Amino acid sequence: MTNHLKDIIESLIFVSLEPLSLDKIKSVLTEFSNKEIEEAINQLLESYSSNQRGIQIIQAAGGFLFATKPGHNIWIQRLLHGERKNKLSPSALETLSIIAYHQPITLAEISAIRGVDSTHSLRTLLQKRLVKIVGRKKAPGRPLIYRTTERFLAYFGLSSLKDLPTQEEIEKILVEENDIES
Amino acid sequence: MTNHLKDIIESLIFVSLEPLSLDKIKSVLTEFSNKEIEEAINQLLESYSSNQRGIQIIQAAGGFLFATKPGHNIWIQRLLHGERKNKLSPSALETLSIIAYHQPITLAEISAIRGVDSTHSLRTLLQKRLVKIVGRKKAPGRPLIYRTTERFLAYFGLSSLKDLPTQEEIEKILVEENDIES
Amino acid sequence: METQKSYQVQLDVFQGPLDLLLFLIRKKKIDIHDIPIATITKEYLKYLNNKEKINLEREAEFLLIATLLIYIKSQMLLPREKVLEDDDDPRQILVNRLLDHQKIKAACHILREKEQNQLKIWQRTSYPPQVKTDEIELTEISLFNLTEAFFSLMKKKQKENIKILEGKKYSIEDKMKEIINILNENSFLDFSTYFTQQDSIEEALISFFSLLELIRAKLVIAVQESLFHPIKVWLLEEK
Repeated sequence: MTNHLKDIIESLIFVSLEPLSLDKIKSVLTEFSNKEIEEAINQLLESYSSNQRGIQIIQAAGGFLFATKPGHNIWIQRLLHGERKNKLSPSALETLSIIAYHQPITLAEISAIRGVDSTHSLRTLLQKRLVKIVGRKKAPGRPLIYRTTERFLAYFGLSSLKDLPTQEEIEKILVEENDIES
Repeated sequence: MTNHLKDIIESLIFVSLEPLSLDKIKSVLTEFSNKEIEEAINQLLESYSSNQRGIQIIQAAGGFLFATKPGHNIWIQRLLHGERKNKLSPSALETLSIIAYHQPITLAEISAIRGVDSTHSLRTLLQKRLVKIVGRKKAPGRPLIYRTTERFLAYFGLSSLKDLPTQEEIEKILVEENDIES
Repeated sequence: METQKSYQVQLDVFQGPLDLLLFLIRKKKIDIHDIPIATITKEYLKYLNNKEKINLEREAEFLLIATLLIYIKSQMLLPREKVLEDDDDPRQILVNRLLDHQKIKAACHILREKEQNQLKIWQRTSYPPQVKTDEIELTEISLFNLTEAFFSLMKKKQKENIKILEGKKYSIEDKMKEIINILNENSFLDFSTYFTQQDSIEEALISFFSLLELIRAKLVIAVQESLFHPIKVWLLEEK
């Protein structure tokens, strides 16, 4: 029975275009206990990691999602007619990480931190739906305030905002950079 | 190597937007001989049919494609149905935006602006309680008039309708985009 | 690393004035906490001078930091009665900004690596053909999507309706006859095509109301196979 449940969950993750959360799986599979579901998911993840396969189940933005493996990128691009996924421009990335760490934040605050007007970068991020407007700040002028989206997490393969580079990781990079210079 | 090839083909079938034909696979995997490819496909099909799985590869419409198993339909329907209930379709979003900026407004006026009959979208919005009926217009036919709800404000994180981004604010973002294109 | 680049790099390679400042500090192997303001101000101005023309709009921020540097320098030159506290030290503001900026740069570096890994893996962008969905779903809707949808539609409308025929009056009755005539000649009418052929918003509105009238009178029926499919209008056969 649990084995069968594993298959059901596999098909649910498969038909989902967005990361499928554990809560969502539980809400669909009302016939099964939470324990049964969690066990089945573990079995499923186990079977994907232990067998050599062309596709994998990844965990991002708080859910499970099917995706290809990095090594097959060249052939997939060939199949999809050279379609490539473009990386973010340096200024868009800088703006995005400021929003990620300082959210909720206004455009003026972003520009102040960066020392440059960031309208253009913000527009790119809004259009890519990596950030969203979440309201207005209770301050003079009532400026719009921004946050990162679920899509932002999925874009970088993060499970939650807690997965953002930590202070320690950042310090490590800074130390490495200093080492290179001296 | 053939084993690896099986995985590549699996990922190609996975990302393909239509049933992937044998010819197409061969045209993408130019590094491999026809024989190698055919063998790998057989291995792949074999591995799916011999193991109990939630998903399968089937041959249809002149190509290979992934499909879920019919037995899982009840749960898949439950999942997809639930997802549909939670999200706004592009046409519902468009309709909502017209109501937000033009309220109070009638169905006929919404449909005229959109160029398509908006009954369906409006019903969705009423069901989601994002818009409400506030009375009838003093005009021939006395059509119903609609407004956005408190829930609409909460959904978009607004404290009042005055907080909706203004034409100027959005145009600052959209107009610059046109400048770049031209 | 940026430090390997020649001195003559363009301002464009820097994301902003803080980037340039950080570059100069690293180039001189200076500790951020202990910036020799005189030296670094000189370097910074020399750098700006190397640009033949300063694009005021683009580089105003670079000049702003230059001003700040000169201000700090002048403050340092003034004789003081007592040693400055950390909070009063004009350098401290700059140091804090630089430290924050440096952290963001490092975070970007890590995020860029994560992005590179993610770009190599692919997810499906639509359901496999097997699964039928009659609606394309939006993943996450923000206020921006909402307003963008509205203003894009308005813009499209403005472009479409440049022809305005003065003095021409449309009546619902005439329009109803016109629609019936079209339906008698053709098996059906594609409403969006018909709508876009109208000369003005007024005419389009009248057409729309006429159609609604015809539907209410059960003379025609409007059918949409599924969402986003064109609305087709058919003459109702009398039974």
